[in-house]
Amino acid sequence: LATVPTIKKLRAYAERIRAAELEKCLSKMGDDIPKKTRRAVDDLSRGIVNKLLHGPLQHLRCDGSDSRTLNDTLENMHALNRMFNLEA
Amino acid sequence: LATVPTIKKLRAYAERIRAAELEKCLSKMGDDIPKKTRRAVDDLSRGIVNKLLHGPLQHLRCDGSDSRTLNDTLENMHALNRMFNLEA
Amino acid sequence: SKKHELISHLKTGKNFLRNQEPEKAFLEFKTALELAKNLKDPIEEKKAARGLGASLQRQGKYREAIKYHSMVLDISEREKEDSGNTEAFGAIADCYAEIGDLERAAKFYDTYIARLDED
Amino acid sequence: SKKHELISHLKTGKNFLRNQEPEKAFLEFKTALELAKNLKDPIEEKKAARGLGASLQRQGKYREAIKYHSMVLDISEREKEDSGNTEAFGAIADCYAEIGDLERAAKFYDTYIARLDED
Repeated sequence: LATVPTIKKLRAYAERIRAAELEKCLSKMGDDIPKKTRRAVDDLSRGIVNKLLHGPLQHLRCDGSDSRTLNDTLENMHALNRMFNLEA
Repeated sequence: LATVPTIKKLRAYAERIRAAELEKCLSKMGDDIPKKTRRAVDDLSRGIVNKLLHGPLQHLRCDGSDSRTLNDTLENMHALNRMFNLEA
Repeated sequence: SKKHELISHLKTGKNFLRNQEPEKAFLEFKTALELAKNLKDPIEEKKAARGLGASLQRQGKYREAIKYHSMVLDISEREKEDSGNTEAFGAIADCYAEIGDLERAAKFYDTYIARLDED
Repeated sequence: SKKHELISHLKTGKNFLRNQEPEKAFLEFKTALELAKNLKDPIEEKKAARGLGASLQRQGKYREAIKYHSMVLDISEREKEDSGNTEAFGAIADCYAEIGDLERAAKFYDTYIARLDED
């Protein structure tokens, strides 16, 4: 449960980056972007973000489904807070 | 210098994800993708990866340009190795 | 056409969200949701529901937002087509975190995280 | 046209790289580099140089790869247009890391990392 705020902030952080880059991409592509293209680009941006976040977020999971100790999880959390500046 | 292998592996890890998602995206967009679109999509994929990696990699920099101690840097490195499974 | 009208409301809703006008966005998505239901278009119905959830979140109305994000999950269940679910699990968790229900937040984040690796 | 031919060699080179045939990729990029030079097309010239660097890296020829990745930086310098530089700094660092020159690797990674936040 202690890791919930970090998960939330890391998600928000990544979403800001995704939205900004997607916006830039669409504006470069001009008007009349075909629907198929629009959707493929959206999937691309989500796919990259989701797959990159998967590793770190898995190490913050709180369901005790594996042998990791609470201590390890908290250490991972502190490292992520530090590295992504999530406490600001 | 101790962090060089981690930087290299994290870069390679992210590049695999980027290349796979980009491939999927381009195949969804069909043939005859306009050059402008092709380039915008490539920039999008690099933009997201680069901006997401910026935080963690900055915490592995080895130039001693700030007050972080070597110890902190090594801790960040271990956390990244663990969270992205980079030691496998 | 009605379909055209639907797409246009979704688009306007997104623009309002982007421009920090969540109340106006809510109205657009609400209209879009009705149109999508009438047209029996589940994909656009999910987009409208997600938009409604996001609009309410921006207004701090987290409990109501959960209702609409959950609607995405219900539509997926009904249609046996789960696009948008990962995002919905994450958004519901965010809302529970905001209202201090960390137990439920953690549960939804777990489902969200387990799905991040899928397509 | 010559431009068409150039684009086609770049594309074939990329496909060879993807299919794990770096020797064949190298030949395509080599041709592309010559064409790009003749056409005075610095953007495509950089793509060819980057492709040559990547092809050599895949063959474990790291010192030669560094030469071509550095060529990207030189072209940028010459043209006052720095697209592709971030990637080049990263790739050069990767090569130095492979040959055990950690000092130089760290130096190039530092420049690479400092640029990640830019557009």
